[in-house]
Amino acid sequence: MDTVLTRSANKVSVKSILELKNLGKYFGGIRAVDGVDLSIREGELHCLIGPNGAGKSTIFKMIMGVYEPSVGSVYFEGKDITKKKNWERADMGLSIKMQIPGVFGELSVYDNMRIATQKHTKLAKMDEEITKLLDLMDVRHLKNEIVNNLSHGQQQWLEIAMSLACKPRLLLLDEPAAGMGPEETEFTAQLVRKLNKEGITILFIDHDMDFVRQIAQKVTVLHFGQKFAEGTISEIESNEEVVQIYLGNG
Amino acid sequence: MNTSKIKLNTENIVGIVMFIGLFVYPLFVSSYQVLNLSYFLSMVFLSMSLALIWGFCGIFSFGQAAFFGIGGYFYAILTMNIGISAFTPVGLIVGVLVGAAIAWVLGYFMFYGGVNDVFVGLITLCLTVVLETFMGQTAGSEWKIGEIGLGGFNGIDGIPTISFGSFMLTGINFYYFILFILLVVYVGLRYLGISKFGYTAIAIRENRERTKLFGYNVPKYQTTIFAIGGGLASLSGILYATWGSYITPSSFGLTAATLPVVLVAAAGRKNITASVIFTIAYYWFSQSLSASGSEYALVILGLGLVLVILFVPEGIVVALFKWIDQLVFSRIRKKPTIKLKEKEKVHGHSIN
Amino acid sequence: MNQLKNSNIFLVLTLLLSLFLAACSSGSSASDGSEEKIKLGVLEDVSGDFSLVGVQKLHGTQLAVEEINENGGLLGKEVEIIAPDTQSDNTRYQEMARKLILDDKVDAIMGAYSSASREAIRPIMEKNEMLYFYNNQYEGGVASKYTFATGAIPEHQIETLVEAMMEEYGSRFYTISADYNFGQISADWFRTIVEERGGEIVNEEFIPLGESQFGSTISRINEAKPDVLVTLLVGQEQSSFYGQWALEGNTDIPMATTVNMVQGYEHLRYEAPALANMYVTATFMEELASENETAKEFVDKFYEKFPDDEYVGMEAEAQYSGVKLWAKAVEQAGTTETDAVIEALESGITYDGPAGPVTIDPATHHAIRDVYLAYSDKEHNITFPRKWEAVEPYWLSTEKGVNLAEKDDFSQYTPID
Amino acid sequence: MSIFGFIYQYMDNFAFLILAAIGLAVIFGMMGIINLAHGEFIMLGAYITTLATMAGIPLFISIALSALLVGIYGFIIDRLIISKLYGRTLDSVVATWGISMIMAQGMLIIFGPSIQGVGTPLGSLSIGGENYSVYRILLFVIAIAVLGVIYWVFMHTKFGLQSRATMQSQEIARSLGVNTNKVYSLTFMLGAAFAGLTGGLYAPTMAVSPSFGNSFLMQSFVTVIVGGSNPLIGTFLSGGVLGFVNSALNMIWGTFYGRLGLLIVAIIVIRLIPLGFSGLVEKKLMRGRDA
Repeated sequence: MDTVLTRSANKVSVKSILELKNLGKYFGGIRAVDGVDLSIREGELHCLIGPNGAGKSTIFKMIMGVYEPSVGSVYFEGKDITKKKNWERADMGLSIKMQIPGVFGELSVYDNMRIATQKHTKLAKMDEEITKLLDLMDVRHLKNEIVNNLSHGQQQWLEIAMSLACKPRLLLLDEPAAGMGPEETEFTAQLVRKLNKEGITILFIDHDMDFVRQIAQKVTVLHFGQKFAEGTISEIESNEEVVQIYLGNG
Repeated sequence: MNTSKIKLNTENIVGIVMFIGLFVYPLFVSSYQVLNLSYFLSMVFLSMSLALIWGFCGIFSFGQAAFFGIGGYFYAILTMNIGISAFTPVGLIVGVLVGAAIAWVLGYFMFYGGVNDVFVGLITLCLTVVLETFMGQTAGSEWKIGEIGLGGFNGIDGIPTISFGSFMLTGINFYYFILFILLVVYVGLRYLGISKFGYTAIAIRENRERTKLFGYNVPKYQTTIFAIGGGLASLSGILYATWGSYITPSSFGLTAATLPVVLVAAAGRKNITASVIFTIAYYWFSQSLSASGSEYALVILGLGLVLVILFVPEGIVVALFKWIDQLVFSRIRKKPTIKLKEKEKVHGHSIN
Repeated sequence: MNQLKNSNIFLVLTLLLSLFLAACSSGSSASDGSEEKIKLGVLEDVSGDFSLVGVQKLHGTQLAVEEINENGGLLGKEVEIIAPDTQSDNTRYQEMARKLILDDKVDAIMGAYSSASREAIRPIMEKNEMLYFYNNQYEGGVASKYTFATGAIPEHQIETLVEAMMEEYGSRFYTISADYNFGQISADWFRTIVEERGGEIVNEEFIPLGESQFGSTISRINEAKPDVLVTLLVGQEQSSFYGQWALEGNTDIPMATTVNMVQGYEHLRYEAPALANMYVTATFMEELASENETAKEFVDKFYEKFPDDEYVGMEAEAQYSGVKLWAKAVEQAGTTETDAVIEALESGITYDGPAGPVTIDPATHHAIRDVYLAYSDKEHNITFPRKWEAVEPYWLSTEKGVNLAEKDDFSQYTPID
Repeated sequence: MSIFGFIYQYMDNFAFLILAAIGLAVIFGMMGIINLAHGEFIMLGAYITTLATMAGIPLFISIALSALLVGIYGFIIDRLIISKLYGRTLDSVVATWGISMIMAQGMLIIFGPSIQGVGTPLGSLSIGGENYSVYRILLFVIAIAVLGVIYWVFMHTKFGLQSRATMQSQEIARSLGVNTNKVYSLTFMLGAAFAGLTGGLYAPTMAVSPSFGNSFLMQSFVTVIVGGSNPLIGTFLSGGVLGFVNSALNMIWGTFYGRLGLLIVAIIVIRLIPLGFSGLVEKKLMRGRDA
């Protein structure tokens, strides 16, 4: 897959959609996130990488309002949302696919989609919207299946479809391809690119460098809760220190 | 799946048959049995209120008995002070609203403060016992609201029946009145299950934190559902108070607080029809045992509950529904699980 | 997996069904060919908190009815008891009262132990014009056309007790009572009567039902140093007071009560000296057998029929005499029709009970009875230092102007209305 | 009331709350199971002590026997019923409710509504003209000793280590080779044994009947609610605070307000610190765990 081609197809504006300023989260004496500054521009496809425990998921949770930051603030489209409730953030256009699938396992695929969709779409158009999103993920045939019976990959796609139903302008994907086989990973990569092309800014976390290479335009490396490096994928891969602390470990 | 159509399944058939049965029941039995069933039906609202908040929305509450008692006492004090029978329907409505309002305030206090899960159960349990303790000691003549003494442990007697003008709701009229409200509430709750609001409640039950991230103001929904539940429990209390012309603090007791939980859990908490059926069956069964004078009544009831929870943890009525569904309807409808197995092979990533 | 689950459900269902059938079969067998019988409904607690007294009372009824049937029944018909278990639950009382009246169509109903249960069913009796006997010691004051109370009331117990205690010990009284209607109204009675006689209530404490820890109450009593301690405690939990009092209290202060020993036989259930130095006014208690030949006869008959029972208390006798009074009135009226039986009962009917004559006072529907003062010493030996004969239930008629023989009434009066 | 009188009341209340709650606290804290039959376990202990003493066994041996037998009984109940419900808090509510019905009514059927009681031993102590029951002072000492035993069991035995691990995370404990089901069984047994001990200890001071356990139920629940999930720290702190609230209100306004005060404190505590006192303490002491 030609990564250069996909990158050039996107329009990245200079306006930043999300800004983290000196964001920190302390659990007792442990600094899970320690003063991170980050700026995501509108239309970007940005990846956060870093070893386990670097604080990536914690940052996601602070962006969504699941955790309250110990210090610092979060700006979304220029507005300070640090004190906003999580549902208010969702209404503003922030959406997430969590690391451990945040789907409703006991319910059917349709019911999952309905929960995500009905808040943001008129009831009359809801079924149409659900069908559209399920088609996009290629899981329409599973509409009446109970989610717990789905494969891990199918659950991940379902959750992406659900987060899309919230009509996000910024989509956070926490390890979207985790636990997928090569075929499925490929499908997911295409999907992410497609969504980005449609104008959704995407910030994602992943460990699989092949996957990151396929889709990320910009990469931020976190280490011990701090920003370690930032740049294009080739810049990062040529950074010796990054290779040492992270990529080297494979 | 089209959720807005009534599906042909055991639950719906049983629901319809049950209501037809309840409508024609008085034609075949004595006036005593009608009166008796009126009592069971009044208690059904209490179970439904818990099935709503717990079964639908995942709010575990021991406090439905508190709202039940509040409704009964409020209705008694209000209508007896005013003393005009034409006022009783207003008392009924205001009583339900007051129950809902108090539940709303309590819900606001809990859900916006981040109290959830088993802690809601504990806080409501304490509150219920506080009410019992308090009302139990109001035997003294200084405890009066208006003209009506609270009566302590003996409770309040001579609570007026509901009447529309000169039309008194006694005997068979009372029965059909309750049945009518029951039908309305039942259909309402069943509809709720497929409504936008109901889906939100289900989402909150399944995963509260995740639901927030889809843009739902979860505490608001929880508070609203809790208030509706409080209103329903209050309705139950009022109907009970008019049935026996009587309400006492024991309706707030530890036993009264736990019984709805036990009934709804044993029936299958996610299913309204199940709690309706099981509540009626339980009251009928326990009354028959009591009437037999058998000292083994409570042992048999306790044993039944333990067996149910051990062997059919999803609830006995729900399990029965599923069983009959499988037995009868699986031959009519094709099984979707077969399709899944094929798909799983393609992706090769089954989680089990 | 599904197979297994299905068989489980089936198993549970079968079990439940068989349990149910087993439980019901005993209840439903009695209904055939019963037109020939006279039915007596009995509402007593066989299970739950009050079963300690409830079982005694049920047995009292069974003994009386058995004797009636052995002597040829009533009006030539056999008397049948229908006795559901009210489980110490007031709602159950209401359900079962309705069932007895509307479904079983009984001729009269006896029963209820606590005032709360009586007040739960009394309106049902009145509404359905059902003859009702409340054979139980209580706080007094019920004036109802359909209700007859054969047990002891404040005129029997409190006036006599205050009189005896003031003569013997002094005039400063301290009352502790169960915090509900019986306790509140009885405490009011004590206050009214003590003050009438020039005494003083130094303190009045109401203990929540179900309380079992009395440390602070005891230290308050010790501090107040009353001449007499009145204990009106109710229920199993509250009776824990005595053991605690024996250790921490000033046991020179005599206790006076209207409920203990005579109902729950605490003097037998607790190791001495928990109830040492306690006085109770009784219309009957098992120990009267040593004083009184008819009492001995009754107690012997009782234990012959119910050898496993532990005590024959005041309420067992009240219930027994209540049944006998009703039977006598039915014979006199020649019918079980309610109004006729009430008329017979209002004719000044009398029955020679185990502890002396029990006479219905027509004006108040309460009983004229003999009262004994019982005393428990350090070894819990019971003696009867005093007896009052034919104490009349005068209060309702003289103070409140009630005359049920002349004018219907359906209310409960209290001393401080 | 004298100062010593108040201290005595406080000790009395403290002991009652601790002993009432400890069995429930162990089971709730370590297993997440709300044992509604707790009162009946206590009642069973009281019956065993009373019957054993009547049969001529010395009182203190009878009490130990209560703890032992109720512990074994708890183990059987766990194997038969509770073990099928691990991790299902709310189902366990229904099951234990059923068990409590069976036990209370079963006891009524077997022994009747009441049995003859045992007198309180050890007599009384006279200080400043007031009598104090020596046995009640002993109960206070025993309550403290029980807390000590729990400290020792959970901090210094292999079972304690395993159960603490299981309490933190059942999955991790299991992956480390802990037989969590066995830990749960033993925990339930321990909780039941404490309930039996409480029943035995209070049997000589109270009326023994099938409803014996009801006297403890409200206090035990309130203490556990206020204490939170750590049976040691939670029960100790909550017994201390509630004991004071109860004694003070009781002394000033009487028994009813003492009882009402307990419940109101409980409601306030759940609202302000839902995890109870032990949650608060753990947060302060062991920061960083929730990361």
